[in-house]
Amino acid sequence: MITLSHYLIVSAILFCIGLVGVYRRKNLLLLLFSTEILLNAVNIGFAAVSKFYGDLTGQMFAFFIVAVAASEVAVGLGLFIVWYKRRGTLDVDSMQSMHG
Amino acid sequence: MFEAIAFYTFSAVTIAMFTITVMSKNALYAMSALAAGMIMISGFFFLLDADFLGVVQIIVYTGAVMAFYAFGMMFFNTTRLVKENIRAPKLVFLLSGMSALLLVVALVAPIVSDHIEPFYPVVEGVENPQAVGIVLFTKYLVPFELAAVMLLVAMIAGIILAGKKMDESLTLKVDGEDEFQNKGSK
Amino acid sequence: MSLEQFKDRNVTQNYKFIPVDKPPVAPLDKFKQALKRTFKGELFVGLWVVFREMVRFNIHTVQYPKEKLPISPRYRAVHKLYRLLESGYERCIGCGLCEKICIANCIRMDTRYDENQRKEVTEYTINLGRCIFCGYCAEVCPELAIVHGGRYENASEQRAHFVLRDDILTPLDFLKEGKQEEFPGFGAVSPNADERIKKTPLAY
Amino acid sequence: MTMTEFVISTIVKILVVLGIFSALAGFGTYLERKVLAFMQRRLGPMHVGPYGLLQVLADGIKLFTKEDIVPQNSIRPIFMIAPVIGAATAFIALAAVPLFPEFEIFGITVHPIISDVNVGVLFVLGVMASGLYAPLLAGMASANKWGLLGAARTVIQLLSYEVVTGLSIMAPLMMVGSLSLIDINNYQSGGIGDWIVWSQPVAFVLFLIAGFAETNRTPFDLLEHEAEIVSGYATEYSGMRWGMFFIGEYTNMITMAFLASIIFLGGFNDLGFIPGGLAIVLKVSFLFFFFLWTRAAWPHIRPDQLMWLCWKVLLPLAVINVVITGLVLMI
Amino acid sequence: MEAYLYTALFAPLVGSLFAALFADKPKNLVTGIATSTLLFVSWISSVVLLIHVSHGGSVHVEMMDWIQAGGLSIPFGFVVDQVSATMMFVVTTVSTVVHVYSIGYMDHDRSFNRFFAWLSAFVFSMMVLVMSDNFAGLFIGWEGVGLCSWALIGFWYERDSASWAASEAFIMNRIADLGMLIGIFLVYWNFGSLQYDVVFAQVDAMESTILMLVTAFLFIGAMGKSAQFPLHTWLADAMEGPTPVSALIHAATMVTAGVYLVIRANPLYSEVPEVSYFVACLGAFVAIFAASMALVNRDLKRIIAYSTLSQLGYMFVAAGLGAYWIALFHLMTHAFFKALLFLGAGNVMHAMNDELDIFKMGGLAKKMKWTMIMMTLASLALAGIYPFAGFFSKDKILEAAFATDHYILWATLWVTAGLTAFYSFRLVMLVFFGEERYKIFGFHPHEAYKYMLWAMAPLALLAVVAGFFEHDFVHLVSYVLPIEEYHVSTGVFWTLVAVTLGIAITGIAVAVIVYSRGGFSKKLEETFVYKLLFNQYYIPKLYNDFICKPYAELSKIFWKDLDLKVVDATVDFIAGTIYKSGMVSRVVQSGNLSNMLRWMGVGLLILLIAAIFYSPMR
Repeated sequence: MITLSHYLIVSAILFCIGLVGVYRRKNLLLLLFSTEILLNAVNIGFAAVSKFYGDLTGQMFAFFIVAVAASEVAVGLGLFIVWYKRRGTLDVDSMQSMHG
Repeated sequence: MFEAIAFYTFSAVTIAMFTITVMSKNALYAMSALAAGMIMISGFFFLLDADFLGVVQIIVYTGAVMAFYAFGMMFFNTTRLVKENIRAPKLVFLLSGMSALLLVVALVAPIVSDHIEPFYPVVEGVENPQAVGIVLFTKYLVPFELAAVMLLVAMIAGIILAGKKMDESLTLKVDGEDEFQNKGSK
Repeated sequence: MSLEQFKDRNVTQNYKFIPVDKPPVAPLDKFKQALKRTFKGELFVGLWVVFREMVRFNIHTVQYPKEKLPISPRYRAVHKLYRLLESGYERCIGCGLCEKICIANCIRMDTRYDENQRKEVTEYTINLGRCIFCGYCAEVCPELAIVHGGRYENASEQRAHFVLRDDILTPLDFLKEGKQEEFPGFGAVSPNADERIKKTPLAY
Repeated sequence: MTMTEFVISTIVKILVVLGIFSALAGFGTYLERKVLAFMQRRLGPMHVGPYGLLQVLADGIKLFTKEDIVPQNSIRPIFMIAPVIGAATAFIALAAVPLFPEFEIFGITVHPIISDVNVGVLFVLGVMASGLYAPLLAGMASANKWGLLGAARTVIQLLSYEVVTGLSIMAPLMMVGSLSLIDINNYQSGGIGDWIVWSQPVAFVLFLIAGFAETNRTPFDLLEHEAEIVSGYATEYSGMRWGMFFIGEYTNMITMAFLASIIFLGGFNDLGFIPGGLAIVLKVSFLFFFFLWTRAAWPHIRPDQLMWLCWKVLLPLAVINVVITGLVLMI
Repeated sequence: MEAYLYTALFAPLVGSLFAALFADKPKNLVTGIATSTLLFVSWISSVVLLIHVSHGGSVHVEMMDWIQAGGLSIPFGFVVDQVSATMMFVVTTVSTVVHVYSIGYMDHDRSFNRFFAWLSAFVFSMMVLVMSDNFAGLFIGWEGVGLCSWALIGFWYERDSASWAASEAFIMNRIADLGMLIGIFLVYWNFGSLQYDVVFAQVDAMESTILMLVTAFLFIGAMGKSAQFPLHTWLADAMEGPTPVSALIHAATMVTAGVYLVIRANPLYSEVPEVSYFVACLGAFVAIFAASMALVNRDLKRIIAYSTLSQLGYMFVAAGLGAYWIALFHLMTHAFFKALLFLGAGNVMHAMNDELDIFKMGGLAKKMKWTMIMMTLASLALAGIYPFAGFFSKDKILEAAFATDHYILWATLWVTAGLTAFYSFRLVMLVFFGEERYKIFGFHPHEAYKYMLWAMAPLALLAVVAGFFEHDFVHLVSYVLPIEEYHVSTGVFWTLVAVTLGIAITGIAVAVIVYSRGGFSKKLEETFVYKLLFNQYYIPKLYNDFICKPYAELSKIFWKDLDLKVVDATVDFIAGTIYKSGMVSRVVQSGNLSNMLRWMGVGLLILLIAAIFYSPMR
């Protein structure tokens, strides 16, 4: 029998994979991919809690996360394209013009 | 039994796919793997009786968000391998591992307790989309509208950022208009 | 015809002027244009036309290998070498004009004097792989020996097949059966040639 | 029904659908060639078999036996998997479409739907939408400029028209009040007057237009527009991989025809003396024929016109339609 | 009736917003016509309301709650009783005329649309002021008209003088408004409400000191808006605005808001005779004070402005003597003939290419017959000649002053009446008759557009006949205002009339005779009195020397010593410290997103540990 813990553990593992990506990646696009993983991992957790406690709030939050992710992509990708047009690279290490 | 099979399959595939996304040097691999993982996550949602959420995941995440990424990637050189200067890789895994461990602890902790009361209990005999609709348009109406406005703003921002000179059509010009414009620009 | 006359020629021009509007620029105009085009029914006229054609089933296909269309005598396909009707000798006198004039450089001939001190053609090849079927050779030939035929199916797996003289020379038995017809096509003598030729005065 | 029966029946259904529709897709190409030929006063394929009927088989054999070429600079696994995605999503989408009314065979009641998801319409549309990965990945992986351009066109076209499809379908869904295709079908059970196309003509037209765009048919077949970008995303493909794109495309056409029939044209309800099963076959056939018909009749449009049409004409119309429907329903 | 009320109130607002849409666009005749039409609609509604309330009763609506905070409850309420209906009638009549007139007057102005936006906005504010049923609403309208007045005085903001005048008017009004606001606070503090009816019902129970304070502070506000001494300087300078603005705002409507306030608050003022007496005295003083300045001024519009000031003084005398209905009556008649006078002046200015010096005009009667006739009519009304409107109202004021035994006031006003007659006919004579001096300066005057003249016609008519409606008016306002009968014997009454008429006619006669002969001698201009009057009693100079300059000096001291040396130094010190610490710690900011993310991870880890160890679960 699959219980809530199963889902939560999967969720946590996926979140951890996303974290690895966020820490590890230097390419902005792939960094954003990793954040998508984080969001999706959380979504699984929300949906699971929603199911096992019979409460729709979790699903609602998952919806809003999806919406947020969609808008994040729209803006983020636009910024990336502008950045790439100017610099020809998406490497995080190349964006240090704001350093102190 | 089916649920268990499905769950473990989905878990394994998702984890594998996301690992590819995180570790691959090829952006296209990463993107494809991520898209595949998203589809698998919609599988989780179907398992969890959240049909509507599952479909939304497919349509919005897989159909739109990842397609956006792919479209964006066309602007970048995708066939070239991604060069990354990765420092202290062990630290990364240590940090992530610790976080994961603590997260699991933190997430499992409330399960021990049974103080949790459903806030919007699932009504028996109402299908998922309907139930979602009822909650979404009553309690969460304002956040819903806000999300809609945010999406609109994001869309406009995306268009403005990525598309410069989008209002000019290169093909619709009348002959001679080009010359005129060139003169004007000189 | 002088140049003036040429310019003055009274050609009735039945051209129909189709007014082409300027493409709309304003968004609203574009929208109106789209609406107009949508509801004007032009789209459905197109649908109707093709549907009508389908229902009429007026098929124009020629199922080629099974049926072939007759071709014009003026068609310039693979050459033929003719023989003299009476004696069966080749008409070619080996003058070499066709070889000279061939712009694709595809005609080769070899001649020698035979026992009668008459010029005899020993080798005559046309490389059909290079021939552009311009018709100069037939036009220049003084004896109507080389003409264009109507054979156009000259696909082959070997290049050597493109140059065989025997294929284009009228076979003897064919000649004897009287199947070699005088060539009415490109470069041939016109039917009323005799009437048009002035008698050479023999007076001098 | 026991679990085993369920599993077995589902597997049988899957196999039947897979077999029939792959064959239908092949047959579709034959039909397309024939219809186009007739409309252009030609005969079409005639030589292989009677009236060229076996042409499909010949093509199939040719495709299967052709050398599988993978370009050197392509990203190999993705290049190889892309056509599979195309065919697979097309069939998966078909899984949630009820094809015929229930019937009995060997004493077993058969529901001719592989999986009755209660969000059927959305599932079908979603999976069809994710079918865009096939051309997308194909184009991006094949290291070819035409391929990339074709893929880019695919993404913008499919993404844009997906919105129109969704919005145009919204109004009928609001009327029915359910996302299940079976419910939608049952809603129109009262004969020809009950067809949603009468109450939602605008939605129907929009859905058809968007359907054309989503299946990449003329007049929206820009992503394989030969005069401009050779063969688009499929430039580097050959053999069976190329064939799979086509199976996917034709299956998608059939799915679209099914969706349009079920949502707007009364589905598989009995139509007078015509039994439901036949009725839907007729409708689907007509819509499929319509796909071919337009290809013969209409020119295709430029990419900028495509986008213009989508965002400035179809989308507002769809939104207005939804709003008006909502108002009418409220009153 | 509520519909009419809302129509009357909001039609100008709609017009204003409509015109505002085109504010930065080139001239569009539609804005002028639309706003005028809407004002006409408003006028019709006002007339309907006036007829409705003329038989008693009033219309009272509460549109919505405006402020609901704790014990404070102020609704957006509007009342149309006999007083406000009269005011509405006056306001809409004059403003409709002025709108139509402005279409012609502003014909060539490039900010045509903006002008109508502000003009209609002004009318809306004035309507709010007049119709409000509480002090807060009145204050909103009060500030609204102030704002619109500021925008319209400074309408030609490219001119330094115009923007200076606008700011002057605004600042002076703010000084007075502070008094007004304090008055309103006092009202709320003591009466617990701002509704007129609630407040007036409690008047009897109040201590007289409180009432005195309240009335005094409210009167300060009225002084500012009605430009009474010593806050009178702005009105003359406000003539920098376009002439229709002067006609509408600075003659007929806005400046009378102060009088309206006193009339509206009559239950308060009638309880404190000391303040009322002060009001009357100040009014009388201003009447003669302004009239004396008008005697010698050379500026066409300023003369009329001073005359306005003088007439406002009359109104305050009437209000101060408790003859509120007379004040209101004079307000009404004055609005008609003074607006007419200004519009006529506008015609003259148009004809003279915006030249204002009356000594450069003369003999314009030939060119501008109708303007001359209308301005003469208006001047006759202003001078108080029978049977024109001014006679009836002004005579009543004099009668009231005499009857209540305020002989000094009466005498002052009597003299002022003579001065008024003199200066108004001085103006008419110098502008329209006598030597044609404009030719020297190369002007080519012409009559204004026909429709501008037609637009002025109603005002001319009203200026002539308004006085005959005295009894109807008394009947009308008797529902709200106390009507006092002044008992003077018939002989005294007729003597008074004769004396008053006499001095008015004398004034006219002197003006006509002197100026038809070419005016006074130049020597007169050398006298001290002339200089004093010409320089407006040196009051602007005094203000400048004794208020503005010391204030500037004080500001300078504060700026140099306090602000720079104490406040700035402190701030600079803090900033410097933070800046230095920032310099030290900026190394942390490597700007590398990856590093930041890792640090974020560390933070997350710490938070998670903290959450687990300090969770309430344990």
